[in-house]
Amino acid sequence: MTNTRPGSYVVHTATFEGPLDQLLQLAQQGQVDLETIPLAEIAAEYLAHSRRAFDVEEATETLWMLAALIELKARALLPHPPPVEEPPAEEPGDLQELLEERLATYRVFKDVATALRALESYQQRVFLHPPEEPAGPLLSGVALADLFRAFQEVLARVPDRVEEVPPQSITVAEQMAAVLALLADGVEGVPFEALFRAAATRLEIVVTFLALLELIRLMRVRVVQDATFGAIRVYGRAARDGGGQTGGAGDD
Amino acid sequence: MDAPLGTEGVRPEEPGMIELEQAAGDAARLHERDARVRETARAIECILLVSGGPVRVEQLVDAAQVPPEIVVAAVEILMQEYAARGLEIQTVAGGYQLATRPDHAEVVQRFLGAAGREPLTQATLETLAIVAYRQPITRPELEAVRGVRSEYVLERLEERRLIRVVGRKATVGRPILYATTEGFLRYFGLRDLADLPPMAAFGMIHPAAPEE
Amino acid sequence: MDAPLGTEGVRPEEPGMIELEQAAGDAARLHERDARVRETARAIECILLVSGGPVRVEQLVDAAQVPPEIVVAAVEILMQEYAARGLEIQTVAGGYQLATRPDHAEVVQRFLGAAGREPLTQATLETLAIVAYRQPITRPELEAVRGVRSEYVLERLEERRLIRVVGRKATVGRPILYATTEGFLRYFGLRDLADLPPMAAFGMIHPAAPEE
Repeated sequence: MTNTRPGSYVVHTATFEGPLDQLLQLAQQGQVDLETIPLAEIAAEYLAHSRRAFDVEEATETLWMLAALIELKARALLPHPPPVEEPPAEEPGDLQELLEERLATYRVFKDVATALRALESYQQRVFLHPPEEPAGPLLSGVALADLFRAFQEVLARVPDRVEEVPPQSITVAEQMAAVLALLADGVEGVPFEALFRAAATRLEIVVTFLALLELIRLMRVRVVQDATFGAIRVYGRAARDGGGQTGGAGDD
Repeated sequence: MDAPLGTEGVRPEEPGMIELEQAAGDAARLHERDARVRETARAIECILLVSGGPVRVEQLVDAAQVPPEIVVAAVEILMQEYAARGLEIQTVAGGYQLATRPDHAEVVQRFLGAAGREPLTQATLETLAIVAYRQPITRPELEAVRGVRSEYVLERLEERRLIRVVGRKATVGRPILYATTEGFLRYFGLRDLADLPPMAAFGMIHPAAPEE
Repeated sequence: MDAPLGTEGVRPEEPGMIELEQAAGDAARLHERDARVRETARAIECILLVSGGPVRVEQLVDAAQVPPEIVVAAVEILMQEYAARGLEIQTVAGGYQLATRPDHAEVVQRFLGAAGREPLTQATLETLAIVAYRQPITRPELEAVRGVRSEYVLERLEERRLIRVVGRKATVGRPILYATTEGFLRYFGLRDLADLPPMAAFGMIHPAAPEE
């Protein structure tokens, strides 16, 4: 697994120096304390490195390994939540009952769905008057100066918040769905940059990247770069379309 | 024809007179109220036209500047009057709306040059049904009922503004809670959530589950 | 008093009988035409409701799929029916339209302006300002500036017709893009967005020095 190619990225930190896959191996074997390894720095360094020499396969591999490291570190850092309440190993009879109960619940909802369908088809045949515009916009007592001042106030507040984590949490799963939704729009794929919003936070960029890697690993997307330094395009693939040139998805 | 609003100024000579005057006063007041209700009905008709969506009683009270009971009486009259028309007054999303009758859908669609509207897919409708009857509900709770991942469907429903995020549940992971929107009521022509089709076999969901 | 719809079964003995039968046939045809006109009137009512503007006779003919004379007769009936209502069928240059009677203009304006009488909250004003200066802008972009969820505020601004959806951004999730409306410009007396007080002094996001 350790096949360091010339020019490929090497980790330099206070406590570890060497190729990334070696770090991962050691971490997996518990021989290195990830708490002492600044993963964010490694990621930033790698991003800088990849700007000089970008190789899709290497990037895929590297980022997959980084993701694995982040996961390991996150597991190590997090307090262990109480185990999810799995129903205690069911007797075959209980399981049968449980399944039947679920089926019954599901059927009830199927029935109401049918009733809702009838309401839907009635209401879809009903039309309204287009809402009328009021003589003016719905505003009173606000001057242009108020608007200007409000904007100034917001801008003045912004720098304090630059490092803040946005209140909305963002998950790899969410971003995976978002990437797939974006790719579902056309067969011609999208440019790599289009996966990231212009105002994306760093967290969002990282999570989106991890989502992309996961999709590559699952062979749900394909990333193509026609020429060195050429534009990178991302293509969607059919859900169970196996085989492909994705490669380098790491083995576990 | 000024109807006497009070009888204080009149000196009753005989008991019979008093009754007569009272009756006349009552009739006048009734007549006046009736005229007011009819006038309000005309105004409400106008409001319902320009609104293009459901209008709540309070909004009608504000705009017409009459008490709620007059508004309610006026809407009742309007509903009767429209019973034989091409249009109807629907009770939707906590308000009233003036809408075309479904019988004329083909003509209207031909006029608008619009194809029939696309109904929700079965999966989407079922998901929506579960959210509607179990709200507020988290994605894991929903998935437990459906037995399949529902992220994408929930997103589509949120996009169509049929459901919305209403908060987070105070459990591990603080999962997002979803509920239906006013748009949901409009979409299905429901007055409120109590107007949802009754869940006949609701009791069946937890069949007597005896706690041993 | 059933008018016979056909005469085939009857053997005419006298000339007088024939006249009678013809009269009956005419009455039936008239009755049938009348029903058709009434049905067309119901359909036209629907068309006028959804149109929101004048509709020409040819458009009505196309949509209702009846001859022009039926349409004209139907519109006449509708005009009579609406003579005592809050709405009226107006004949304008472009055709016919369903409109509110001028008598109710005050109530209608009060209704349409109702939302405008509620003062803008600080959050709403701030959001409007950001949209104005940074349009077109997506909700996540806006939230990145404000630092709080802004779904509700955006909806209120849309309701007040100060902002509107102008498209979707071609990035992940295809977020909706918002911009200010014509009404926004009119309200503030701006010819166009370039007329907004310049932010030049501010250099994008870093307010190097406070202005005061």
